[in-house]
Amino acid sequence: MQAISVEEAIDMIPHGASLMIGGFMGVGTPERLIDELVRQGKRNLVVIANDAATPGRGIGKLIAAGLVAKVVASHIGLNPEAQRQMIAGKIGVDLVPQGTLIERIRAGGFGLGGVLTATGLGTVAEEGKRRIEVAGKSYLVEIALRSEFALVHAFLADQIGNLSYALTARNYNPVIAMAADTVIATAEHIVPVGVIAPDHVITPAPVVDYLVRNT
Amino acid sequence: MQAISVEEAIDMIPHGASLMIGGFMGVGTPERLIDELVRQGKRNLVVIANDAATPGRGIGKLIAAGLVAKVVASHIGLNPEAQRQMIAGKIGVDLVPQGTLIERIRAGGFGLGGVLTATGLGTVAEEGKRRIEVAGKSYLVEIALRSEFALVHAFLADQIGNLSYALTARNYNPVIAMAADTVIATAEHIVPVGVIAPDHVITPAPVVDYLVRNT
Amino acid sequence: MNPLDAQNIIAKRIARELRPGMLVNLGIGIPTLVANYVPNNMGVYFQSENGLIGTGPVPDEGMAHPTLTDAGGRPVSALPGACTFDSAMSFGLIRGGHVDVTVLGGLQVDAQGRLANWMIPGKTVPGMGGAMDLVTGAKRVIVAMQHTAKGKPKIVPTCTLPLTAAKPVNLVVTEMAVIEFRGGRAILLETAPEVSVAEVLAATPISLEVNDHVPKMAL
Amino acid sequence: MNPLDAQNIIAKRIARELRPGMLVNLGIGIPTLVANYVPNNMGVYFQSENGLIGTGPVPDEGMAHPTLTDAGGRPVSALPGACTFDSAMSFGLIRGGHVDVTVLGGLQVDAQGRLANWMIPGKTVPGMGGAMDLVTGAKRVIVAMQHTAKGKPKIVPTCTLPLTAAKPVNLVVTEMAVIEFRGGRAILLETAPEVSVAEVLAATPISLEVNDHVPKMAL
Repeated sequence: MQAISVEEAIDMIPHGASLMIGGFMGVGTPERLIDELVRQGKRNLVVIANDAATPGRGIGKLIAAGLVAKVVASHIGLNPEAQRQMIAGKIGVDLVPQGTLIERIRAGGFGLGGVLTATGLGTVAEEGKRRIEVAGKSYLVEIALRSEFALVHAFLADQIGNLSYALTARNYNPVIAMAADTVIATAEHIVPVGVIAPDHVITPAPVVDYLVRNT
Repeated sequence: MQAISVEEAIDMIPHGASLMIGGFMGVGTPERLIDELVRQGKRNLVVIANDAATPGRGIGKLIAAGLVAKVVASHIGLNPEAQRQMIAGKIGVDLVPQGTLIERIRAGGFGLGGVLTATGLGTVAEEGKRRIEVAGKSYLVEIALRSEFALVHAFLADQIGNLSYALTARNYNPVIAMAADTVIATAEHIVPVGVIAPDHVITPAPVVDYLVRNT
Repeated sequence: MNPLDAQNIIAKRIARELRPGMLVNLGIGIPTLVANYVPNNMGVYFQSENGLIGTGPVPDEGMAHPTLTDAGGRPVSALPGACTFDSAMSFGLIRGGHVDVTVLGGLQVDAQGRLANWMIPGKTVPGMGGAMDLVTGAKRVIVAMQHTAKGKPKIVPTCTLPLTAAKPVNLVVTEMAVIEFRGGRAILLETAPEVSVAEVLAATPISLEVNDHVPKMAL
Repeated sequence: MNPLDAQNIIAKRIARELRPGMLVNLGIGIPTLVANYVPNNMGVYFQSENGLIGTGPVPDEGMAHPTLTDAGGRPVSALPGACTFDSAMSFGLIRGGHVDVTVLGGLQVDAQGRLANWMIPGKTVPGMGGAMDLVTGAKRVIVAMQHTAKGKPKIVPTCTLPLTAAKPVNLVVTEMAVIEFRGGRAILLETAPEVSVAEVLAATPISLEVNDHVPKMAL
């Protein structure tokens, strides 16, 4: 793990990069990284996240700034700007059932090629996918999803990068932290090593590449 | 969740039942449930667990008592009695790579039909399994595993059945707690509701069917 | 009937389906109202799919924390014995059959009990969120919806809107009736207090089985 | 050379492959010795597959807790910054490529670098444990084994024992040599201080690429 500034963190991300971003309706999203993406004007981003949040919050800021080329999410219904851009053809949207999305990301992080799920069978979510029978039941083959970067927000980080999360701000964060080539984390509080008990560490330090310094 | 005695808990389990049992080399195994299985002489058990522990410890006691018809595990190498019974044809043994075993159990508990893994490709672990190509790579289709009962050992249980685990005694316990029709838990300490912080609950109360009273 | 009354009849009737110890997931809209009719001390667990079991009331002013919200991002509190978890676990609970009952809103339900509730093509594309997972994975699926929309039936021979799942739901509760779907059959279980069987049949253009005696909803 | 010396040469040489920040998984046998040659303050993370990163030394008498052990069930302690997790996460780290280096014992390695290390048919059937996952999933796989067993080579044209994975290992370190497997080729990188290239070739019945200059192992 390397400690860096928020400017250095975002400077690493090229235009067109794929980013998994933590958060659920903006709760648990690394807002400092989002704000810096907007400030540096990183364009054509592919964003993989639960949702498009709301205008002015989390991923909503990236969409409002016109920086997003494509969103892979389970819903964008509470962000009218995202819907407008989609209808105008400015932004591509892949809608994925929420449970399928998180399992595809987990598969990417856990070295699985994919998972077999009944969710989406017989619906538009089945389009373009293989069906497989296991023990007499049908499943869709849902393939693993990875990204170049994961932008993670923790509640506590210790000084070597162990992370823990608070309440419903956990959501996608620990899962995406496993599924990207480069993991960049911010934290509400950076604490000395040992402050987070071993049983309470959710993301182990060795998977975190960069921890953004607090100011 | 229902609070019951250890005798009542084991009395529910019929001869021939399939049991997932927590523990890793006996660490984190619900020894009181094991001892009661032996005392009540429940026979022809199918045991799904990481390993066969050692003689005199955990699953080793069930094997020594001749109660096990079949073991699904990743290794039995440190239990000579298990190996003897296997060679004598008294006990069936399905050996499964450890990462595949835990993912198959997780799939069973998380409603997945199975997972795609590269582990075992081109080895004896591939025998009888389907191969599938995803994005130009080969994977084995490893199917979900469930059981009739999960025997779980926690460090803390609260009075409604929320569970947390200690250190390396966690291992298979939270995963099997999701993958069985009936979940029976023991705990080192039973504490009032609220003592385990929401972020530290690993197994949510609603998945625990029975919590064994401490004496 | 005014829509608010209708919604509360539906919510109240569905609340009677819940039992102590059950893990329940409520969708947005009418389903959210169900919690109002479940006593706090009854021992029903409510799951919020953003990663919480044990949602408590909206906190007093100045007492909320930004890390504890409902699935819409609004501040909530947590009851004693609450627990939190990541999204993989949240959907493991849903897809693995650990959720005993889910209550979801509906746009249409077809003669086999198949639900459409996530998309009106050409109008809104909010995304399916967790709806497909809930219908596919929960042990029992209850649809909470008004019987008709602008005078047109919502229980229809074939859904014209995209399906949420191929798997049928178990129960549809409207302000007029309780209808069970079982083995491809649609059975009229109950009618609302002021509603006759004939009125339900007139508003429900599918083949509905009707017993000799159809009880009134107990509310 | 006596076996203990051989094992320590192997372990010492492998320790030089580790860098600060790496997540490392050591198998049983010779691999365990590698940790002896890695300074505590170097910042290498050791994973124990029973669910621990940050294994510390064996605790003093009376200070062990039954819930903190190594993968063999023996008491250990935890270093500051240690973390614990369930078996799904433990193997997620292994299979997802988060383990930078795994060091495993070997029974045989073939000309393509494929390892057999889990079973001697008709003799022991301990089970593969985590070996198949480690070889398949870790970013880099190093085999730590003696060059020969009872005078017979362990690096062989074709394994007679069941393979651990079809995927080749990256490096084999013995008390005689360091051999890299890359793109189907086997390359002699180094020899032990007292060992000649000719001696290695004589004990290694596969096609081994030899550069003009083969350095000695730095130990």
